[in-house]
Amino acid sequence: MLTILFDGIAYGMLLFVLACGLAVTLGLMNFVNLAHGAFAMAGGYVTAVLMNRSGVPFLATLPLAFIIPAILGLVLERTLYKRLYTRSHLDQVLFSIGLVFMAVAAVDYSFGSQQQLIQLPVWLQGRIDVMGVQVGLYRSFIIVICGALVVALQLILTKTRFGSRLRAAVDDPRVARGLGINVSLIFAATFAFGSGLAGLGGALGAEILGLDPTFPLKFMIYFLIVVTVGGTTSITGPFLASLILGIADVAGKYYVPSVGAFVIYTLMIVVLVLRPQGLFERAR
Amino acid sequence: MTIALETKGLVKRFGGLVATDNVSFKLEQGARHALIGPNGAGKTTFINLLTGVIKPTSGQIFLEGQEITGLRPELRVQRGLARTFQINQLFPAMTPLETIGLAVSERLGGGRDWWRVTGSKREIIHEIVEIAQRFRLTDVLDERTSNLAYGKQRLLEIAVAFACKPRVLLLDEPAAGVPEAERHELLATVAALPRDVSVLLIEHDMDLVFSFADRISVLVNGALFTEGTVEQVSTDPRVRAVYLGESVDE
Amino acid sequence: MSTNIADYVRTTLVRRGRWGISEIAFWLIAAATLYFLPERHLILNEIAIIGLFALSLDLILGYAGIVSLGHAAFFGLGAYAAGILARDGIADPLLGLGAAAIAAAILGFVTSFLVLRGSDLTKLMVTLGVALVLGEIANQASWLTGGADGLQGIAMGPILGLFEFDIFGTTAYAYSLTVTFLLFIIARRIVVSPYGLSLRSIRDNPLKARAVGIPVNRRLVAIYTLAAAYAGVAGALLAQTTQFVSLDVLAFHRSADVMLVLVIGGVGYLYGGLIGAIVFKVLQDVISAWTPQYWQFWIGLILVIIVLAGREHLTERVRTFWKGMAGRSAKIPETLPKPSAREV
Amino acid sequence: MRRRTFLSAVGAAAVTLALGGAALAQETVKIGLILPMTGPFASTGRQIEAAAKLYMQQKGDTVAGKTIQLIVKDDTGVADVTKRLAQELIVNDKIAVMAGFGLTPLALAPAPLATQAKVPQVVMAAATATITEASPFIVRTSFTLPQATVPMADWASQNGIKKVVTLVSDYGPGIDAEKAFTGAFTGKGGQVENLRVPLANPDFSPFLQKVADAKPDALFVFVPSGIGAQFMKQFVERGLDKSGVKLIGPGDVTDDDILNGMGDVALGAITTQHYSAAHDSPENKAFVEAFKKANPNMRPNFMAVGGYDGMHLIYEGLKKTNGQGGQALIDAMKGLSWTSPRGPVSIDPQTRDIVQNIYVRKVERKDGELYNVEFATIPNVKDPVKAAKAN
Repeated sequence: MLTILFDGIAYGMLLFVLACGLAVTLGLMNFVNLAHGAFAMAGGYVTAVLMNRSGVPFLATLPLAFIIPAILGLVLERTLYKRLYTRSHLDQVLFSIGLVFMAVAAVDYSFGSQQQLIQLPVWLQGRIDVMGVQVGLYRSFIIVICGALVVALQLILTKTRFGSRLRAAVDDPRVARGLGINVSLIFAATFAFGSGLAGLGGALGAEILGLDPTFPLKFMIYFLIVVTVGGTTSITGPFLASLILGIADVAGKYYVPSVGAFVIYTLMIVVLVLRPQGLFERAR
Repeated sequence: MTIALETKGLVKRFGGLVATDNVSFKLEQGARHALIGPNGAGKTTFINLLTGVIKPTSGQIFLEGQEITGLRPELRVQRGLARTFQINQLFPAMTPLETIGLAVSERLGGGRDWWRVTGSKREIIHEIVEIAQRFRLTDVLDERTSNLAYGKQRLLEIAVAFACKPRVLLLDEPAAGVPEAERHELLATVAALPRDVSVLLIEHDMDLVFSFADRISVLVNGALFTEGTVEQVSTDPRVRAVYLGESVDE
Repeated sequence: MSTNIADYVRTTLVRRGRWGISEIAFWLIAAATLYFLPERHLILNEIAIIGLFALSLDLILGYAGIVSLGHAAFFGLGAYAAGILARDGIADPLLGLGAAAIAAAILGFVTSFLVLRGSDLTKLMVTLGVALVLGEIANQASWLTGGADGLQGIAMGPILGLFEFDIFGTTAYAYSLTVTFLLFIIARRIVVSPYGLSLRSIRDNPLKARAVGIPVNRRLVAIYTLAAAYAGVAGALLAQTTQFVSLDVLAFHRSADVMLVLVIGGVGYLYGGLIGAIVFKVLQDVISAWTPQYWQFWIGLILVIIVLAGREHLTERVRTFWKGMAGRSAKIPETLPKPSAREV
Repeated sequence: MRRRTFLSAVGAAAVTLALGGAALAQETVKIGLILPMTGPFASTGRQIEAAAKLYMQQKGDTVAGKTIQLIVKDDTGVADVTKRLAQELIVNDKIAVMAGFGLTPLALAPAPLATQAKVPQVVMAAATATITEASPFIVRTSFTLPQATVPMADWASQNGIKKVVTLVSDYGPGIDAEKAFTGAFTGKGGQVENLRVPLANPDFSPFLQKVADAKPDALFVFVPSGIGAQFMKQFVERGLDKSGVKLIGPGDVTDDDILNGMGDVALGAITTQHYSAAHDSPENKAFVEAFKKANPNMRPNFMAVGGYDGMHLIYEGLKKTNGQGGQALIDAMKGLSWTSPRGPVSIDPQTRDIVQNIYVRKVERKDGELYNVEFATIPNVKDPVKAAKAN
């Protein structure tokens, strides 16, 4: 019972790290970036390729799994995304889907279509017994890392100058510009950071979610669910949504396996019909 | 005199805030009535209550003696209560012709008609022409609404409400934002509205109020502060204190 | 003098209903392909079906402003309805179409109440959720649908008892094209009717539409139901002409593809879906024949370029070309009187 | 005017194409290879395509004096596309044989076409038992799930396993495997509990938790290759291997293509299947070596061998008919036997399904890489489902 809860939390945390960048781009720049999963995939492949072809240890690849997608995100934001902020959502969807297609085919071309597997270091394998609850070591690792990220994000947003500028830019870009805040720089930095987080999520998730060229398409729906259910105005919304989703998914499949797959979707529809702005948004 | 529109003890609370405080108000048949009040007095809330965009916490609304308190907005329009908006609410991708045609054909029950081509009914054409002429829109009928000059858009806003053939017309600051040059045309059009339509004008502009209205109600903090003829209200020192004093800096 | 304006008003309004030369040419060419491109009938059949499917999405997206990422729900339901009917011995294609339309319309009616509220993103996700749930149901109900193996044993009778489906896909294409054309005529009629006008007004500004006395929700429910029926028919056409239904008629990529098709072709003038279907399918066919592994890359690149080059600008051009041909001969009469100062 | 020129140009082009096609058809035999080359099942398509091309490269492209032309099409894993592509290939390209078919629905969708057009359909991957019954023109060179599964049940009951939990992907082949195993194992007095997971399922943990709760002697698993790796890892992560639950199943879960990447977690898994890259025979050594040389990042798996043997079957059939297709070709294919990289195989003349050895294998480390090492052989296994029907 507690094990299920634990697994659900780990899964939810992972979803959050993968999706929170999307929440930010959507909330901040009002940009529907369906290519978000492609950055996650980039992170996953960075880790897999470094480990399998160059023998770099798992932990050492993680910073790179953050940095490389972040740079990629920064470059794309400056060259392409930037031009599309003012366009309609349909344009953005079309554009980012196009990017996904290109990413899928390009990764397939470079690394093949098969699953990429990574070898966790021994100290992350297996499970231990914590007060009668069987706890997977790797999942604990994920929870610790992701938990730290959540706290760090929350602190950055609420306590730093960057955070207050970011919030100002979200609330009203025009006013923020009037206050002398370089909104375009903040957008770029945030986009890069979100892409980096996705990359880190992809690297951490490669072990549990699998990693192949179709990754961005396979998990796009999950990311979107997290973001719509959680709302986009805060970090806590998507975070709680991820947890609920993770736990509901795992518990649903455990207790009612025949309808397990319904749980997540039905939950989403109910939430969105009752609270169209998302579960944790104040009603307007 | 018969009463066109009446509210009894109308209250609207938003959480702890009382936006409309026990307003009992009468609009007489054929009246030219102005509702004034300082910013935040609750004028817009009041109009939203009348048109059904929001529901009152308590109280009742009557249109020509019939209660409409629980009625959906579109049904109130069909019963003859039309409004204009303070900020233009138009259909940017449609032409004035289509916009007016839409309002007319909806009123005549044509909106459920999905087979006939729009404009094939003679009576509709006739009415469109009449309204277009009344509101001086004949020269821009086939332009995209979003490309119209602001003054024309303002006229169209009123024209659409008028096309609903209202018994009561609520004008929410019709002249707001209209440049001085186009202002005269707009005011003349408003003044020329037929007398069988009762008009409630919500306005800041005192010149317009005094030239147009024959009765004035003053709303302060959501409650009716006073009501009377133009003469009475304009000389009321209390009104000057709460309202006119403020309007100086506008 | 006011008859002058009246004439002008009438011709301007009726103009939209008239068929332009380019429209007639479009359908003539489509009909001509029945004779001139015999070895392409199979893909043309698929194009006609996707075109109809995209047309149905255009009805709600282009004319009522409802975005949907779950339109495959109706497509798939129609496909299964027609397929199951045919498997169980009711082999008449037209009957199958009718049943599919009704089934999809019922689902459309019921689910329409879910998409009346909320932002675009909310609507996207709710419609997506409906399609995913339906996909799961179809997967679980394998006794009815054949589950993941697909629905087998569909044997279609001849259309109207006269035309057997052939292996060249000619009958299938003629059938799909005819159905698409007939439904197109109805859709075209609807969008220029007062009802269609009220839909456009709702898309533009629902608040104002209410203020004009339009029962907004009822109109949206009606068009959503109709579009669902159209999508159901498209699905039924696919089921009948391929005589096979598998779970991917309900899959997410189906909804996403139809959205791409429509957006490529342009939203809000009915031909967008048809043109988009031609462009998308032909591109996919040509590129994937050339590189079966990596065609997605080039499709993706084309999408990106289309957007960067200014899609809305491009489709606006196509659309005005289309409209320009649609009898925009009625110019404002020279003698149009300037409005007099006061006329009460 | 312009339109008329355009149309007549199109018409003329069509005529040229049709004539040209007919003229070529006498000299070439076309094989349409329809596979999922993109999407979630792309790796299946890649393996088969690589193997088929390897075969043609080794054996040349001339058979019975005719040139063999391979046309590869991507069906993206969507059944109605498979059907349309098959139809186009038959109608426009006048193919003699269609081959490939990565998944069960993809093989079933074009089956009526095979019957109608009398074009042999060589199934190189899809493994649901009933597929060959969908058309008398279908012949299979992969395997059927019951064929690989029933020997597993036999082995398990002979090796002291009493209680088994089955965990299968919820679709045709999965259910096939579940039924075959459950039937065979309970028939021998074993005890079985069934679990099904959705086909698209990113996380196995809730299901594995159920398995852990049930405390069986062994876990029988069937998931499509590709998902298998995730499964193996989570199996070990949950400590099920250490709590004494044996992992058994048909070989999909230890797919050779990615087995080495799974790492030590896969060690000790016992599977039954018809092909292992480590199969000890000269034919296989040559095959594996050539395959790896042509495709540096890949190791041939059971999909590849299905494609390789499928091409062999087509070649041999054409030799017998002197390049003729249709009924003659399918008749020629029936009863053919040869030594494949997987061992001796033949085509059952009654069912057109493949008859082959099934091997019991264990994942072990060999020369630094992980392989399915065969340690027992059940010779000449027919598909048990159709065998049962025949009796």
